[in-house]
Amino acid sequence: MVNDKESQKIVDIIQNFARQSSLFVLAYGTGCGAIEIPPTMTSRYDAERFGIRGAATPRQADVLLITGYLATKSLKRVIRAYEQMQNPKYIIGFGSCTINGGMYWDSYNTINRLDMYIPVDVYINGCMPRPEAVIAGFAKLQKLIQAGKADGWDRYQKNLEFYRGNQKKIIHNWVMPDYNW
Amino acid sequence: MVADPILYVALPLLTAFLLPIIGKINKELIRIVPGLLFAFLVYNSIALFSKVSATHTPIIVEIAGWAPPIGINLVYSSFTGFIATIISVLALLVWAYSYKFKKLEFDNSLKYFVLLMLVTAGSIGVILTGDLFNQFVFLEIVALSSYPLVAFYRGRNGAEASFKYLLVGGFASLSILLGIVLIYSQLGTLNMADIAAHIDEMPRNIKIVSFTLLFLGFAIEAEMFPLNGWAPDTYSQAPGPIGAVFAGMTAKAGIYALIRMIYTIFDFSGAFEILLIMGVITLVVSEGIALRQENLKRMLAYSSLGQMGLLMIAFGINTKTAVIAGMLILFNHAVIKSLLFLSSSFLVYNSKDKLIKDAYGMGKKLPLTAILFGIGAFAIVGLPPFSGFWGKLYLLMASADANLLGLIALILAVSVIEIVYYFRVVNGVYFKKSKTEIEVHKPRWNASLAMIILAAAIIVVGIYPNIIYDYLVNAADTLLDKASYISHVLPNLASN
Amino acid sequence: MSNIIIILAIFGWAILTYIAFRLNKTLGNIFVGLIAVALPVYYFTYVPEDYSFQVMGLTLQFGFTSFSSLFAILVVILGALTLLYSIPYMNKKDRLGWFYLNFLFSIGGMLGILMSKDFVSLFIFWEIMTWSSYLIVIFSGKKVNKVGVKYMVYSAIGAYAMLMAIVLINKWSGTTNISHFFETFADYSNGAKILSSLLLLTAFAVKSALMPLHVWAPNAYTNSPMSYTSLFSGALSKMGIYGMALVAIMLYTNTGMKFFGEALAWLGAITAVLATFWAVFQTDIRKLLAYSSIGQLGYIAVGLGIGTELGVMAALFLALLHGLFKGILFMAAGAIEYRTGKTDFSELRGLIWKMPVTFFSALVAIIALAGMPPLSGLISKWLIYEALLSSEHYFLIILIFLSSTAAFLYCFHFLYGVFLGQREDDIEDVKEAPALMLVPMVLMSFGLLALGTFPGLIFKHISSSMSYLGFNDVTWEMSVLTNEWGNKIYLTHLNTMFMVVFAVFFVIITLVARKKTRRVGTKDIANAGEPILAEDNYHFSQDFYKPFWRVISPVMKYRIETFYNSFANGIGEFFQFFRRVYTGNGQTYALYVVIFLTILFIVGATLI
Amino acid sequence: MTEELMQQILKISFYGASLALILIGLYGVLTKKNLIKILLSMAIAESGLNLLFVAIGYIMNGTAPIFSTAVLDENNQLLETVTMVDPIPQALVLTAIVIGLGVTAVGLALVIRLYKHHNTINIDEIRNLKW
Amino acid sequence: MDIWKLLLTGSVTTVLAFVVGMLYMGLRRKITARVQNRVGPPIYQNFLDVMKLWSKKSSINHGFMQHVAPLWMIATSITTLMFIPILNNGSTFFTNLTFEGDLIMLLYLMVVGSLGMALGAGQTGNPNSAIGVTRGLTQMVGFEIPWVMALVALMIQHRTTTVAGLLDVQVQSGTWLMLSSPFAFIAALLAIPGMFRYSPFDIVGAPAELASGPISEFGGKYLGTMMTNGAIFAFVKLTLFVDIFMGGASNLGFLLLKTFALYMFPVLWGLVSPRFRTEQAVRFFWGWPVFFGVLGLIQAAI
Repeated sequence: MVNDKESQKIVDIIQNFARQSSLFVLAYGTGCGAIEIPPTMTSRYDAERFGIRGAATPRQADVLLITGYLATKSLKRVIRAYEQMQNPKYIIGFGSCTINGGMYWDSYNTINRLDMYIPVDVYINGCMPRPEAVIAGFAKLQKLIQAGKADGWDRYQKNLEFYRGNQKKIIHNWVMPDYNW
Repeated sequence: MVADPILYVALPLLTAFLLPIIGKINKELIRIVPGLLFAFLVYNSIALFSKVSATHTPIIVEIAGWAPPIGINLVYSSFTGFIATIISVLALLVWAYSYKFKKLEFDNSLKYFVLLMLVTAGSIGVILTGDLFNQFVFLEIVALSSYPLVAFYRGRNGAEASFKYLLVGGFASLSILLGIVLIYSQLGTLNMADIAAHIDEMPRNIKIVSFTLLFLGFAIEAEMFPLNGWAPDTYSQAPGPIGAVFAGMTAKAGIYALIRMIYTIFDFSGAFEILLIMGVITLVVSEGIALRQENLKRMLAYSSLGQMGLLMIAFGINTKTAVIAGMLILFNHAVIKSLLFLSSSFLVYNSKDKLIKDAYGMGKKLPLTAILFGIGAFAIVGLPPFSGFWGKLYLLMASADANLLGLIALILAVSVIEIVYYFRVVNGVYFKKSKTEIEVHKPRWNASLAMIILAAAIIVVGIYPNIIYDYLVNAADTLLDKASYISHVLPNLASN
Repeated sequence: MSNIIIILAIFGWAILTYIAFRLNKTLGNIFVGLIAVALPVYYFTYVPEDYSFQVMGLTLQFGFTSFSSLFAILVVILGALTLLYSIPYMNKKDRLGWFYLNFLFSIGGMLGILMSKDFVSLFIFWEIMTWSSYLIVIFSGKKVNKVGVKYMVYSAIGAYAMLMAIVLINKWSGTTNISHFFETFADYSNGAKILSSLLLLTAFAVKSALMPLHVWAPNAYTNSPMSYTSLFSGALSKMGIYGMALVAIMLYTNTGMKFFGEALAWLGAITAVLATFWAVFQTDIRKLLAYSSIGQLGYIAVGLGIGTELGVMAALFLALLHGLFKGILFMAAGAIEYRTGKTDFSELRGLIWKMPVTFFSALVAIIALAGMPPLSGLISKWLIYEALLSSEHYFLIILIFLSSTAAFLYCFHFLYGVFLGQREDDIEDVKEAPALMLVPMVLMSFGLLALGTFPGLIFKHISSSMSYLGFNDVTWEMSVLTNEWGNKIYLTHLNTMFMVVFAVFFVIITLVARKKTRRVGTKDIANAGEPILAEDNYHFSQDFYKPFWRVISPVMKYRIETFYNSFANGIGEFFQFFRRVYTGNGQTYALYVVIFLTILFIVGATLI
Repeated sequence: MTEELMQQILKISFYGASLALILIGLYGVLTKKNLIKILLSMAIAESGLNLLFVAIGYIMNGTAPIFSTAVLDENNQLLETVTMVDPIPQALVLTAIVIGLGVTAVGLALVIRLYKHHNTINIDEIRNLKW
Repeated sequence: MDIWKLLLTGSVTTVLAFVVGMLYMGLRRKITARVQNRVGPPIYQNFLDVMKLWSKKSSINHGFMQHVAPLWMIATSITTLMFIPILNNGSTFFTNLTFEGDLIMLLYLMVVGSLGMALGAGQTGNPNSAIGVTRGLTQMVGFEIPWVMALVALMIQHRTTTVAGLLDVQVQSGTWLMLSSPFAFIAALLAIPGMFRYSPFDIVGAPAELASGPISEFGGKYLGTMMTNGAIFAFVKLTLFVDIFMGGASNLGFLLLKTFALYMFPVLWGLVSPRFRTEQAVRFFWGWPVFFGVLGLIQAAI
């Protein structure tokens, strides 16, 4: 039955529906974008309507939210948190800084392109993006999940060497355990 | 071979005087002859004691053929015989222990053995004699030979202890003699049985005065608090084996004299209470003081005083059970305390101050001695299956029969104190590390044998006390039956 | 004759073992193994026969009663298992002969206590047991005075209380026969009743570490080798329970002196609560288990104190059970100590990876201790609560519940602190304990499991032994518990249900995403993205229950131990002062003589 | 009458003297600090005691208690009886004196030893062994 | 005892408990949202969460104990559920094992899950987990006391130790025990928030301090199992309380009504309270609740 493609498809649809309507967010408050998370979650914009709620630890989380510029020092933590999340897992890049470095484009200690290091599923641009934009980003992610296209976790595994190479360029003293699946 | 109570006294005295002459023949004989003598005394005891306990009648010896009350007599009953046996066996063991004892230099061993024989003769004499003045003389023999023994090592402290003993002992002899004089002035007789038979004829005042004086004198010898200031000093300064002699012989002689006076000679019922109360005070004070002693020998000495307190309590209760308990404690004290003194003197053999901490770490260096000391400690606090337990049990049973609940609690509380200080020492001997390096002196085989025999006696009696129980009952009966004592000593008086 | 022979044989064998160890270590170990096997075999096959003889005018009588044979089973089984366990555990140590000599002497002493039919022989064996256990407590040579002498002193206080009771009983009833004493107890005067029972109770309370007299226990349990502590806490302390059961039931319940029973129950409950609280804050596994033992013995005292049928049942069942699970736990602690050399929580962690069998034995024991289904602990707890409920002890039950809830705290502390948590590299060399150490633990774990579902196996014995105490011989079903109000628990249903659901979900959870389920190291944790370096360890071991300590510290500040110590010091100081009587001046002594003479004159003239 | 009175006076004076000696001895033992003086006091007390003992046995006009040939008449009847003092106290006193002598001798020997070690014979300063 | 019937009714009861518990938790989220002037998630949101967690493609554990911890909990919950009467009308359908256990056993059965959880949390090696467990155990010492006081009062007063027995008492007399034994009821009621670990007693999970405490290393199917268990266990606790104090329910409608009303108490309290510290929580439980518990015991004794 499992091998049956049709039924597998149905199962996939149901599972993807569950995935997209229940997003546990690990908000990684790296930069100024963290200030936009509280209004998004609380009464004014109430992201919980869409099943989006905070998760306390990476183990329970589905979405890693990189809120703003990522210092090279923080990259290690982000990678660590990302690798501890359970598949399937998604990353939302938050603000211009994650796309091209933004106003920190020439800073010596800020990375410019986030998706060189970890697979980003959705970018939300703006400096900073308003909560409306954040919710729009989540909606986009939900659509991708439902369509089965939010496959950053898969890419990460398949292109691990590429990502590792990039990561190790930034992080010189690499003391982290290997990604073990 | 002959066996006669007179030999107990006569032979050691004779040998003591002959020993210097014998020594001229062969110096080795100085050490051997006392052993032969003590062996003979043991044989004498066994022969006589089996006879007495078979017939249940005491053996009365009239010295020089003069019948009492005029002549001096020796009474070998199952009570006196029991103590005499203990003393003679102890004397033999002390001899075995002291044979080639390193600290007794060859020249000194003559003096030592002479004094030892005199003490033995004196102690047994005190116990066997039926004459009050004779008892005084024997006590003085004991005392006079004890003084040099205490100061035997010629150190400053030995002399000091000896002098204190002499001072207080002088009081004792004065007091006893005065008491005897008073009795003689009233009754004109010195025979105990005779005095006992005629004690009613004495005026009450003089009776009280003479009783008090005799009580004081004997109590000093029996180490009653507060008259025992000399005792810890002498115990701690005398040579090792002499501690055993003091605990096992001289103290026994003192307590015997006290008991005989209270039980047989006088008819004061209050005397028992005084003995009881003083026993309690002696027990509590001595054991309490022993609690924080730093000197091993002094600790054993205070413990010994405590045991004497127990003895006084036992004989102060004045029931048959109590007397049996007293006899048991007497036996235990003689055996166990001797073992403790004998073994402890090897534990602190080369130590100057005989401190407890000098004995630390001896468990490894002197395993046999240490275990014997441990057995002694276990036995003296009354743990079964060692013999100390039965004495304590019987004493408690006697106290219970006499409705002395507080006394039971007190004795037991004191036993707890005993446990504390004895077990500290045993633990220290086995587990603490010695801070100072003291050269170890191993006991010779004969010394070990003496101690092992004592330990074996403790264990055997502890496991199977029935082997002495019948003798104890006989002894108790004998002591309590005043009338039969008088009638045996003075058959004429009874027929009148 | 065969009764006393078993004890003499043990004593004799002890001496032989000692000699064997002096000759050759292997020979000695063979001797130990032989007695460990022979003891249960002989005990369960021989035909009991009474024996008596006269010593010192006292009659000593021996013979098992149905009640004491219940405890004898525990002693024999636990004794044999701890002996087996000792062989590898003690193998590295010196003076083994001495150790086993005392070990066997204490086993013999315990059996002697159980077969004594009169107080004097009871006392003799009691003391033999005490000093042999004392010698093992100080066996390690550490803290000999602080711990050993303290143990001996408290034991002596207890034993001497018993001795006092014995001589009083001997005086009142003319015999020291135990059953005669109980039969005639009703005829005693009130003072005699109170005095004798108080004394006996004190005696037994010391051994079973009831609250004001428990001070020796934690240190003594900690200081002796763990293989002996299993026996110490599991069986030796039960001798106190044995005596207490006799006293409590025979005296208080049967003669209507319920007040004492109540007092005993309250003492037991307070013991249970306070000891459990103390156990919660221990940082040494041995100490934790020691306090836990005290707490468990408190429960037993509660059961005995209320004295109803269920209560006594609970007490006896728990007494046996405690022997099993505390035996396992102390053995586990010993195994840990044997392999790592550490016993402090701050130094231990993650041993489940290296010692899984030990862990699962300990887990079984802990579940039983905590009273959770599906193990036998639940039954003992249930019996106690039902007994308290049906005898309407409103507040005792709350205390007991408080204690047993707080017990979860230390249960978790033990399991987590030792076996769980982050692994450290320093345990890489640690191996599972030797097989001979595991076998006793595993055997006892199976015992606990079996009793958890089929308590009827042992209820049969308990209820027949309770008929000796004067209760009706109630037949209990194999796995159904019934309380006095007719409410029932079907243990088979409960346990099967639990197991089945557990198994079903185990299959489900294991199969779902089976291939993608990975096991990662304990340092791979969600730590705010921060990787844990090899030299770091985030194991939680300090101030484990700090908040709880903040809550209850006002109560815990006051310790009876402080009072005892100052009392003992006071005695010492008093006599230290008194020592000055012996001034060392001969003249003073002469003065004493004169003063004494004067006083004697006065006393003599007035009194005589 | 006078004889009886004499006897009473004599007895009282004997007793009084011996008691005084004993008390003097006691006083000396308890107050003197010199070891030799203490020993001497003890000897004095002992003498007093011996005196008392003899005095008790003394009978007025008695002769020494020595057996001599009896004075008999022709019928072998005792012709006259001679009053003897009680012999036993005298015998005992002899023993007591010997004992006292021994004690004093040992005591003096000890004093010499003590002086050698302590360089003093003040009893207050010889207190090494205490408590 | 018909094993097949038990299998059937047991499954139905379990599913019922799961659904009701999930819906209650969804309602709680909804109500919370409304109180906070939000729209809130749909009430079936928790089903979606559980489904998502079960459909995770990978999950990790740190060892065997962590692997079995969630199912240890759920086994406990379901076993407990089997021993609790769902309805009081004597219908045989929901009987399960009701008459084969009693309250004392239930009290202990209910903490077995906590032990499994504690062991699993302990094995993860996350210090937050262990801290959370110690907090939870400490808190348990707090709230169990008034809770047990209330139960003891009722059990002794009515001379039965079974839930069914207490239900019978209420059915016979027609009054709920919360009315006849008000003090015991208040004590037990005050203990309820502690059992549910909602604010102000959410010290175990305490997201801002401990990163969700014991469960911080659980994800995927393990977390899903735990959420399932949470739903069932909430139902168990509510039903037990309703059975004991509120006369049970004669049909499922009443059951839902009563349990929901009861459930609102910790939920609404939680909405308006900040978090206690651990020692404050214990002191709270040992304050007024114990006082009322003592009053309840006195009432029962009289």
